[in-house]
Amino acid sequence: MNIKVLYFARIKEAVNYSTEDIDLPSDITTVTALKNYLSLRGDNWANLFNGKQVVRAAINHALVDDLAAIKTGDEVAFFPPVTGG
Amino acid sequence: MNIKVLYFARIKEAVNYSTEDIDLPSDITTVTALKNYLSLRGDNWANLFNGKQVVRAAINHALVDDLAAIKTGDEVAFFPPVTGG
Amino acid sequence: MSVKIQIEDFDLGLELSKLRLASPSIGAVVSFVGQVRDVNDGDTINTLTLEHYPIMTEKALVAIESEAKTRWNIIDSLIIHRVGTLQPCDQIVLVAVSGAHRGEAFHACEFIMDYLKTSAPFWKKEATEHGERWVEAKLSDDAAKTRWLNQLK
Amino acid sequence: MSVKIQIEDFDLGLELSKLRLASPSIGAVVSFVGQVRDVNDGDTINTLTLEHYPIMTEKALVAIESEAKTRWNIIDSLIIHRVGTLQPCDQIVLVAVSGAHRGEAFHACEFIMDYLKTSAPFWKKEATEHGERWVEAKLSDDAAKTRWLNQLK
Repeated sequence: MNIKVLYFARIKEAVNYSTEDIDLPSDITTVTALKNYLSLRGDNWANLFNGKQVVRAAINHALVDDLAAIKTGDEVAFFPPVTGG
Repeated sequence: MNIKVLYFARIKEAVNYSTEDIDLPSDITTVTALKNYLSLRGDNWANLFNGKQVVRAAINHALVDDLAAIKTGDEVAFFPPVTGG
Repeated sequence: MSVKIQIEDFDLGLELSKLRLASPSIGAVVSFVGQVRDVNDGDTINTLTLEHYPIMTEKALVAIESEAKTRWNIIDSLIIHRVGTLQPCDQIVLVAVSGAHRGEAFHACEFIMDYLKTSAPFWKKEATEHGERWVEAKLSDDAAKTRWLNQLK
Repeated sequence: MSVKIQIEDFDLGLELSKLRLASPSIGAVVSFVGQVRDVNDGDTINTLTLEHYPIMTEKALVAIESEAKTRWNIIDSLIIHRVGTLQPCDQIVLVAVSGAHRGEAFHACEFIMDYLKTSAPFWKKEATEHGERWVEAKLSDDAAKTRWLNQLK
């Protein structure tokens, strides 16, 4: 299934992507599964997505936890804890 | 002893005084005693100072309770509960 | 810390800018502006007249600011309170507090307002459609002040 | 209720005046202004750059304002948050709340700031004398938010 993935702040810099379209294998259906899938791309990806750093996720502009389901057409975003204000 | 007495707001209007100098009998040495003394001046004074209305007092610009001592030269003020802001 | 009692209006933007730009270590400015409402207790308000007790007012407000600065880690504070006759939508009072961080500035600002309402010698008289009347002190204002007495910070 | 995310500065006095004068039933306006400090964690700050997640930012801030309006009896609210590169003493954020009375306006304004700090997708990067670094989220900000979860009002 096709999804769009966005990266922000520290994470954007680490993976050198701000946005990409991914055609996911059909068994990747949660945020956790997507994180594991991305962590296989190389060392910098593994460091971010192996669970040792806090990486927040949003689906379609709403904060979600890692158990959230991903469906085709979703916009998934990964970012560090927010620091506005 | 000589003191200065100031009246504010509702109380000023009721007694028709804003300020006066009073030469007090020597046995009037507390706010309570002064209130009792003033309440003998007539009906409008009695209504205010007989204890049935809340009348706050300050001595030399500091809020005090009715047990506070009055000494010669003091500036005593009477006013209703404050309503600024 | 400063206190101004004045008849004339104040420039809110200018006052807050001065407070904010006084130091680059300021990260937060919290302000309260009170203004005259057009209706009170169900009656249309034509004017609101503020009387005060000069000298005592200034002393009371300075004491409140000092207490706030003792309780919280704030950088500066400002109180401007108008007296005389005002109309609906006129500004009555400004309380502003600057600090490094927001939490202490919020608490100090609210504390100053709650104490001002119950300890500073101001009195309000309303001219309504039915005549003039003095504004009564509110029990809720005493309760707001009492909150601060019952907490360490 | 309104939300603005913008690169350009804002006119604090003008924004507060508009909010204040919108209705003669407004008796209180509480505001918070955040500005860039010149020192953070012991290092001199040259610039602060704010990144955000467009669309999600607006949605998050609108949701926070709606929640505040549900919890407290307020009249209106305004959030302006800047993005891009700022200098010390630049304004970063304005949160302002109007209401009939002060207590609810104070609480709603502090609530919005606490939620903004922990729920709106902004990130800060500091350029210091020792190079660039991302600002870390603070546990104290999470604690400030959690307070509101544990109280009815």
